Amino acid sequence: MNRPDLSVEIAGIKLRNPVMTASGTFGYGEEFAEYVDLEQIGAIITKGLSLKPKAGNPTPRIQETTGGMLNAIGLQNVGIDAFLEKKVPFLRTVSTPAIVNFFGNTVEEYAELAERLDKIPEVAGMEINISCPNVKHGGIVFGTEPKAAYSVVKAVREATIKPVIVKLSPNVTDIVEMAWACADAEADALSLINTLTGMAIDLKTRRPILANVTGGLSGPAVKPVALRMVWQVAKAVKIPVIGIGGIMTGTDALEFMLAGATAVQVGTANFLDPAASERIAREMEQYLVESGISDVKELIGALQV
Amino acid sequence: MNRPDLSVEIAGIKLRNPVMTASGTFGYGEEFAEYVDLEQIGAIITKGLSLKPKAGNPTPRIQETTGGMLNAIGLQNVGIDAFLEKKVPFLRTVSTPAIVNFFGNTVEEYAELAERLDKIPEVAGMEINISCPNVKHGGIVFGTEPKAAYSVVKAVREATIKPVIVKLSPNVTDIVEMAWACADAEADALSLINTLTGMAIDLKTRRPILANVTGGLSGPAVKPVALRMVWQVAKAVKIPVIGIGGIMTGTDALEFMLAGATAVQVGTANFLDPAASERIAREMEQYLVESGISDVKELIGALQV
Amino acid sequence: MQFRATIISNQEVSPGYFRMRITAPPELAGAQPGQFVMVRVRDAIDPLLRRPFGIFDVGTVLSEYPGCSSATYLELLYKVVGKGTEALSTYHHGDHVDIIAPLGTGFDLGAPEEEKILVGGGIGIAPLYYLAKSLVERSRVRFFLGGRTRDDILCVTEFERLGVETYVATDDGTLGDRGLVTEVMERHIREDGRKKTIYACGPMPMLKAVAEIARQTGTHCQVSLEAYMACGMGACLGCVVKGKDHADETPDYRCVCKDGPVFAFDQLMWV
Amino acid sequence: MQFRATIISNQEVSPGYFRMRITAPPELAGAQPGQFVMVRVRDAIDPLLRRPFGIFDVGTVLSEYPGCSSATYLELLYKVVGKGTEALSTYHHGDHVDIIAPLGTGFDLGAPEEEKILVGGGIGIAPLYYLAKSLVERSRVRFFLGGRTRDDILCVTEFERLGVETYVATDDGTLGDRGLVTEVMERHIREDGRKKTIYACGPMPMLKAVAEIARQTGTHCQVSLEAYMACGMGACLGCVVKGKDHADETPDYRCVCKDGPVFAFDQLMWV
Ligand SMILES: Cc1cc2nc3c(=O)[nH]c(=O)nc-3n(C[C@H](O)[C@H](O)[C@H](O)COP(=O)(O)OP(=O)(O)OC[C@H]3O[C@@H](n4cnc5c(N)ncnc54)[C@H](O)[C@@H]3O)c2cc1C
Ligand SMILES: Cc1cc2nc3c(=O)[nH]c(=O)nc-3n(C[C@H](O)[C@H](O)[C@H](O)COP(=O)(O)OP(=O)(O)OC[C@H]3O[C@@H](n4cnc5c(N)ncnc54)[C@H](O)[C@@H]3O)c2cc1C
Ligand SMILES: Cc1cc2nc3c(=O)[nH]c(=O)nc-3n(C[C@H](O)[C@H](O)[C@H](O)COP(=O)(O)O)c2cc1C
Ligand SMILES: Cc1cc2nc3c(=O)[nH]c(=O)nc-3n(C[C@H](O)[C@H](O)[C@H](O)COP(=O)(O)O)c2cc1C
Ligand code: FES
Ligand code: FES
Repeated sequence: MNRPDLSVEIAGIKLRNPVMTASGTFGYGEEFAEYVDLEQIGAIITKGLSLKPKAGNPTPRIQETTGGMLNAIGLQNVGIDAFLEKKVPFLRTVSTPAIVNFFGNTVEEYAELAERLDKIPEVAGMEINISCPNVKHGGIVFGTEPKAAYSVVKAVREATIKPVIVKLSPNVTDIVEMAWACADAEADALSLINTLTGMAIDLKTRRPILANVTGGLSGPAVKPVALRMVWQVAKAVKIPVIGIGGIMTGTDALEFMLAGATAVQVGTANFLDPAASERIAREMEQYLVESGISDVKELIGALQV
Repeated sequence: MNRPDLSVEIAGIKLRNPVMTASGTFGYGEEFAEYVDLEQIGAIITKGLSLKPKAGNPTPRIQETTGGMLNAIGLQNVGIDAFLEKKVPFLRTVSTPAIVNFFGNTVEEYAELAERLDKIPEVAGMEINISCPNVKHGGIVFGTEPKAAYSVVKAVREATIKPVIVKLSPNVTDIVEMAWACADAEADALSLINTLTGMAIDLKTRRPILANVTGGLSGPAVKPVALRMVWQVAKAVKIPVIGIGGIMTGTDALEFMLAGATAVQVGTANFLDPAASERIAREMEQYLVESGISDVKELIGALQV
Repeated sequence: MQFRATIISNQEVSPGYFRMRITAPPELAGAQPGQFVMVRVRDAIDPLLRRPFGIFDVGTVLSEYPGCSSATYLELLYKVVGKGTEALSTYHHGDHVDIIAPLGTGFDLGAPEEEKILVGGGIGIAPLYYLAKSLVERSRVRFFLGGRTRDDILCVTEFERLGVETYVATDDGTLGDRGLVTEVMERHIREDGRKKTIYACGPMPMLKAVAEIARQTGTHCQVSLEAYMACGMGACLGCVVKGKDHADETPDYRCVCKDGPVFAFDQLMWV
Repeated sequence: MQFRATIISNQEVSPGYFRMRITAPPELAGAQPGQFVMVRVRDAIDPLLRRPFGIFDVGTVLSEYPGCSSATYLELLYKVVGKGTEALSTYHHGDHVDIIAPLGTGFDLGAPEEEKILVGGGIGIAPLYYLAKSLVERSRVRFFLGGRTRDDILCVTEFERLGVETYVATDDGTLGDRGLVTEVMERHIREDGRKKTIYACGPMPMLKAVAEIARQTGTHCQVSLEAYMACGMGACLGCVVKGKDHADETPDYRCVCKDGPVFAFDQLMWV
């Protein structure tokens, strides 16, 4: 048999295979170059970016939990100027598409970031993180209110002709309603899930373990929730969906594709196994070979319910 | 040092210690009598009860996940008549308070159940499960809509003078809003969390593993989410809160108390260790002894943020 | 009963199949054939839930196992299929596992004068050896054993040593007859008109075929079922099967863990 | 570099402290003192994240370890504090662990003519032995070692065997002087006016005291820090500490895993 076709396309971005690296877990790609052949993965999604450099939260920022981890990095990043100057040059050396994840505190900030990134040829697409407090609306998170999400996505949409992926927060009653709002605002694709809000406590000190008190839960512990949400959203919208949450193996990734994902992102797994993204792509290929499937796209949404 | 005081009170129900068994994971108490000294735990919460016997979902109904499990039992139960006839006699033989968990498909069903249980002396209190589809309102779950929750709790409140605990679903954007609605309707206490909705897929068969497609995630995997929600709710309401979610050890239980819980419930842990509830109560006592704390109530909400 | 058992031996008896002998309290010698045990494979959270296994054998050895107050042992026969059984297969003499046993309702030994027909498919023989041991003292026992290939045919000599007449069939003919073990058994039942009881354990399609033969020939038949289990004690309702009178309005669900795993075939709904 | 290491030995050297020798690829012999490794304690998901450990020693043995292509070894010295280190302590000769190494930025060996002052608190001596080995070839080295009790004072003879002058202090006086090791060290620095470099590793309060002494006496000082880590390679930003110029608007965070774990004390914000 010929090698199976693992390529997929997300909003015009051609991926050699469906495995992307999740924002915040893979730095700017460069950090992992020693462990992963970056030419063997689908796309690199960079650490969440803001207009100005952001300090993030005090430490401790991470804590392991059963089957997962909490993080409260607080979106520390170098800001767009340093990103363009210091991080983009490396991304230029890799043929794998780079997708830039970003966030703002106001609709205007989102739009401004999109406008600036629109001009950068190395940026294949944008992933907008809407799990951030909306400063103008008393800190209500953009990602939990369909109207707020709509307005942010709309503003970004109007600021760029590059592909726009919206990353959804799972901390909502109705993920489908959020997905609809983003699709209505002409997002090209949706990615989900971001982290579930959680907390850890140290009995000895009687304090929260994270300096920020709460943090985002990721890793295999959240996979069932992620899989459910991807399935619900993929059924409901016409745009492609990218599955994220606890993916550790090729099997996990393929389960997300059955649930309706066109591609996947690997996050926490990069920490335990820095070569995880490449390995997962390889495991997917092996599965296709062993199952005699010539094209991974056959599996997208192929779940029999 | 004298033995520390582990007793707590929830809405007038006196518990010898804060450890209750979570509904649906401990049958009707009788099933565990061989493994647990039922006189050593705080309270027994029985399997979710409805007016009529309920068949529940087709099988498979359970699936292990990383650090947790999914269940889609579908609230199978014997119905109130059989409960009163066959299950209550055993509960009468135990001095530990029995709290009856129940649910309905309409506000009227909830009220009717409360009215009937109100007359049963063996019933120390009621825990109402509002994570159920509201048949009259197109299947929207009572537990995700504050107004619907309010009306159900209000109706139950008016139907009984026994303590009413409302069990909250974590599948909501704003758990505090739900807690407020229940407190406004004069619930005596809140318990949280019920399970997070999740899903598992079998790559080989390309089918969901659970016959019901989705199920509820429980176990240590969900503990960080549960702890966060208990903390948020306990800060926001004046009525006592019961912490549930992934409690496996005395340390886990005490962390929930620091977060603001007056008592806890042990669920999934009963399956791996049928003596878990008794063991957890003992581990809590040991901790108090070792830390020179004379009263467990000192720890309630003692988290320093 | 919940106890911490010490592993006496754990040997691969055929590729992917292990036989494990562990220490047990003396009370366990009273276990009924067909009852099962729940094993906590690790003290850790992965795997989280216990795993159910049939009782392959229970007995008492003459020599004391050192460091163990009782000379009663429990034997399991298991097939490696996933992470729980994989972990179990790495255990060595002297390691420990946490056990709950005996659980469930076992086989009814029936009238001694009737011939007993045991039908096992693959790992489905696990509960039949201890059953055979109990039956041979009182009744004539024939054992029909099927599997995909010769590697799936286990412990034949053990059964023969009990004085049980053993018939083997494999899908690929690598051992015994080629074909389904149920066909061989059916021939026997139809040819020999005397009253019999069938005891069957194996994959669902095999059990369905056995139940159908039992129905057609009017033979008593008990089947031992498998199901996903969380608690093993009738509390979680994860393991249910439909009883014969089941209807959605008037549910008749039976717990495999408590009402079973052994059921009279005519108590179940076979659709 | 990521590699699968075989455990050569794993011994409890003092109650709760283990010294583990594992196989390593030859390239690891070039590791810098002060660099660290990330250990995947189990292939399973519990514990999920890797655990960071300093490089206690790297070397090459003359005889080949059977079944291993290289004779380079890596040594870790670790204290059992939680589930990761507990699991590690159960490993035996021949078991395997997955390692990423060498990581981070190590110690600057400085000018040979300056005296080197090593200060270790408890398990904080872990990276100092390999450092001492590199330093003694070129410089005079004194080692100040503190701990709560005598059980927390490890490997003194190893250091002495290198030709390092060693001073011990314990909180309870069960070994060496009674009191804080920083006080003993401070006395030495103040009494002997020559230029020195301090290398310190240990609990935060000790490092703060050392940094304060370095500041007051104008001594060069490098500290090795600990932090919670997820990735170990500068990607997750979990492990940061505030650099000297840090302000919320113009963040100056340094990654302990990449910019450190060793920092010149005057590059950090000590509040
Ligand atoms: C009452 C009872 C008695 C049993 N006796 C034996 C025995 O004596 N010897 C033996 O080898 N096995 C027996 N089994 C089956 C055994 O419990 C499962 O093989 C085991 O739990 C698998 O665990 P795992 O972690 O290795 O596999 P997992 O990783 O949990 O699953 C691997 C595969 O096995 C399937 N599987 C897992 N659990 C079950 C189950 N309970 N029922 C059906 N399929 C399952 C899954 O669908 C999956 O495809 C028995 C089951 C029951 C209910
Ligand atoms: C660069 C670096 C080098 C290190 N070198 C060594 C070494 O050579 N020898 C050694 O014994 N230890 C060393 N440590 C500390 C070691 O990483 C932790 O002790 C270990 O990760 C604990 O894992 P655990 O699973 O046993 O404990 P856990 O169950 O994770 O935690 C147990 C307790 O230890 C504390 N703890 C856990 N991880 C850390 C951490 N990274 N920093 C501070 N406190 C922590 C927790 O707060 C908790 O109270 C080093 C740490 C770093 C960052
Ligand atoms: C340390 C860490 C940092 C993260 N930073 C970001 C970020 O900057 N922007 C974002 O959209 N998601 C961020 N995430 C979320 C991940 O991209 C991903 O959605 C989540 O971790 C779930 O996937 P996983 O279970 O595979 O880790 C971060 C996650 C982790 C663990
Ligand atoms: C098998 C199973 C059945 C359950 N049945 C009920 C139920 O009938 N009513 C209810 O309110 N909660 C039910 N729950 C939810 C538990 O009571 C508890 O809220 C949840 O499992 C989280 O706690 P845990 O992580 O300790 O298991 C069930 C949970 C499980 C695992
Ligand atoms: S396994 Fe829980 S009821 Fe049978
Ligand atoms: S541990 Fe991830 S950046 Fe340092």
